Amino acid sequence: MEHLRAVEATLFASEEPLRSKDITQYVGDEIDVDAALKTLEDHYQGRGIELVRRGDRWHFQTAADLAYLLRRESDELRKLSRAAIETLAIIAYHGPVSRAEIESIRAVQISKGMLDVLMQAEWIKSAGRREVPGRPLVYVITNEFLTHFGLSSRKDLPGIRDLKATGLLDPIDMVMDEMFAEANDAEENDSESESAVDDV
Amino acid sequence: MEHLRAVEATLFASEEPLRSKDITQYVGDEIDVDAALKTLEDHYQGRGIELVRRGDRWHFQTAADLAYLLRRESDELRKLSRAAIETLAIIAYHGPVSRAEIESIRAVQISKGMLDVLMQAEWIKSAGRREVPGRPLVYVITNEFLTHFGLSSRKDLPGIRDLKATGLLDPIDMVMDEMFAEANDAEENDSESESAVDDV
Amino acid sequence: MIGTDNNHNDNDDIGDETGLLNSDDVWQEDISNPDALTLNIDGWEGPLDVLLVLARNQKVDLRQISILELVRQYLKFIDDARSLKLELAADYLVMAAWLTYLKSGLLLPKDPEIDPSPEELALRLQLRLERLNAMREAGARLMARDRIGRDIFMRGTPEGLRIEKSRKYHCNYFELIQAYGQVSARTLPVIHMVKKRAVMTLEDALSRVSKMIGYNIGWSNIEVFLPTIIDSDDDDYNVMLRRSALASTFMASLELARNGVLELEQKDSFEPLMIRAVTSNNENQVS
Repeated sequence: MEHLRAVEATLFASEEPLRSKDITQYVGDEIDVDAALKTLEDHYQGRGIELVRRGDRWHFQTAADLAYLLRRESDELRKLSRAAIETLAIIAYHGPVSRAEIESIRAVQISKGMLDVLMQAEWIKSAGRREVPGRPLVYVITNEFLTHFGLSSRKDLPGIRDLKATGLLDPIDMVMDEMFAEANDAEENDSESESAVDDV
Repeated sequence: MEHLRAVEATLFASEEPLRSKDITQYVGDEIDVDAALKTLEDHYQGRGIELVRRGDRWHFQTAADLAYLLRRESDELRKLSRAAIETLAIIAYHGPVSRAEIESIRAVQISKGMLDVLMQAEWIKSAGRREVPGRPLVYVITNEFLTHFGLSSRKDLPGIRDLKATGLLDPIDMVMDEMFAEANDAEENDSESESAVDDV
Repeated sequence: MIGTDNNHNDNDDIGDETGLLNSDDVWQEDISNPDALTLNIDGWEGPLDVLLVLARNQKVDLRQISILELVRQYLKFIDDARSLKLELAADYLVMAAWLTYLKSGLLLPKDPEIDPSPEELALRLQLRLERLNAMREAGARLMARDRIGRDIFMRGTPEGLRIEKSRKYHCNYFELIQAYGQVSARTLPVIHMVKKRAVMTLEDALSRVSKMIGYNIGWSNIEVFLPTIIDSDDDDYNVMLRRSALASTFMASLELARNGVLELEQKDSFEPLMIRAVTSNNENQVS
C-alpha cells in the first residue's frame, strides 16, 4: 500500500509524464514501480481520473468521456444595454450605415465592443465597405434580426408617424416631426444610391 | 457513481481550488456536489492523493506524509525575511489589522514594499478600512494563504486557541498605546538628527 | 556576561530553529534601505527585538523574567555597542533612557503619585515582549508547516477548466422601436419655424384685382376676384385664408375705386358687393 501511495503521489505531482525509472528515482529502488503502476491503473479504471500509458510514460488524466465537462458551454441571458439597443435601431432604420454615421446619429461615441456584441447576437452583419475615404465598413441587419423581432422585412418597421401616434416620440414640435418625416422619406428614396446615407 | 466521477474529474482538471458552487457550474444542478465531495474525501483517505478543503474551496493534493519523497527546495519559499514572516503571522493571528497595528506589535516600522510583496504572493489582501481617524486600510489573510499552509480555516492556525485564551491576541491596551506613543514621539523628535528610520 | 557577539550568536540560534531567520533571508528592500542596514548589520530589528532575545536568554517563561535583570542587560548591550563604536539608531537610545527611568522607578521607594506606576510599566513591557514572542513563534510554526509547492503538491499538469459563456442577448420589439424614437427625438436639431399664416396681403390683392378687372366688363360679385383656395386640406386654414383674401380684396377694391380704376355697388346691407371697371361708357355713373 505504501508503494502504491508513493507512486500515485509522484505521478500526480509531476509536470510531465514519467517513465517507470523516473518514478524509481523518487520512490526508491525497493519499490516495484511497474507492479504499482498496474495496480493503480486497475484502481482508477472507470473513475473520473485515469492512469494512462503513452509509449513508456505514464500520467494521470481526466477520464476522456468526461472531457465535455472541462469545456462547458453555458448560455447566459443578458439584457442588451440601452446604447446597444439604440445602435441596433439605427442600423435597422438607416442601414447600411458605418460606425461613424451611427455615432453622428446618436451624437455619442460607440464603445468598441458594442458592434461586436450585436454581431455576436447575430442581429447585424457587416455588408462591405463604403467607397468613401477611409473605406468604412457598413452594417445592416440580418435575417436573424427580422426573425427575432417578428418582422417580414425592414419595411415593417414603423415609420416616424407611427411612432408618434403611439406616443413613442417625445412631442417637441409638430413641424419638426413633419420635417423629420420628410428627411426620412428623402433618405429612403436615396438609399439605393448609398451615398445619401452620409447626409444623415 | 457518475456523479462522483464528474465531481472528481472537474476537481482533478482544475488549475485552482474550487468551491462547491463552482463545481456545480461544470457538473450541473442535478448533482449533489457536497455529498459527492464527502464521499470522495472518504475515498481518498489514506491514499497518495488527498481531497482537502481549504476555506470554502476544495482541491486534490499529495498526502502530507509523502513530503519526504517529493520535497523540493524552492527559492521562492526561502526568501521570506524574519520581518515578513512576523508580519504575515500578525496578519494571520490578529487580522484584520492595520499597518500601524502591525508596527505597534513589532515595535518597528514595516519596510515600504513588505505588504506589497505579501499581497503579490496572494497571502494577504486588504479588507476595507477601519473607521477610525485616518481610515487606515486593514489586512487579512486569503484563501491562498490557507491553501499554501494547509489550513482548513483561520481557526486551524497553530496555537491560535491558546493565544486567544491568554489574551495575547486582544487589542492593544490603551495605556500601553499611550506609553508607546510617548516613546515614539521622543524618537521622532530625535530622528531628525539621528536616523530616518523613525520617520513615519 | 552578555556582549554584542554573544547576542549575535543567540540571534543565529533562533534562525537555526526555523531555518528561515538567517540574515541571508532579509528582504531585498531592507538591504537597500541604508537606515535599516544600520540595524540589520547585527541582525536586530529594533530595541524590542534586542529585549526579547535578552529575555529569552533568561531561560524562563517570559512571564517570570526579571525586568531589572533585563534592563541591566540591555544597558550593557548599549554600552558594548558604543565601545565597539557601532552606530546605534535613535530608538535604541530612547529605549535605553526609558529603561533607565523604569529601573530607577522600580528601585526607589514607592511614590503613589506616579501614574502609571513603575510596576505597571514593567508589566506592560513584559506583555509586549510576550506578544511579539508569540507572533515570532507563530511565524516559525507557520513556516515549518507542510507547504504547497515544497512539501505538498497540487496536480502537476491540470487540464484546466473553461466555461465558455455564449451570451444570449435579450431585447424585445418594443424596446427597439422605443429606442429609435428616443434617438430621433434626442438628436433632431432644434429649429424654430414660424408657421405659414393664412393671409392674403393687400399687395397681392391689389395686383390680382388690377389684373382681373380689365377682363370683367359688367358688374361682378367681389367673390369672383378671390383666389381659389387649394393650399391645404386643412379646413381651418382655408377659412382663415378666405377671410383674409376677402378683406384684402375689399381694401384693394376701395383703393382702386379711389384711383378711378373701378366702381363698387351694394344694393343694401349684406347684399353682394358688386364691382366693375370704369370705362369711358359708364364714367358718369359713379355711385
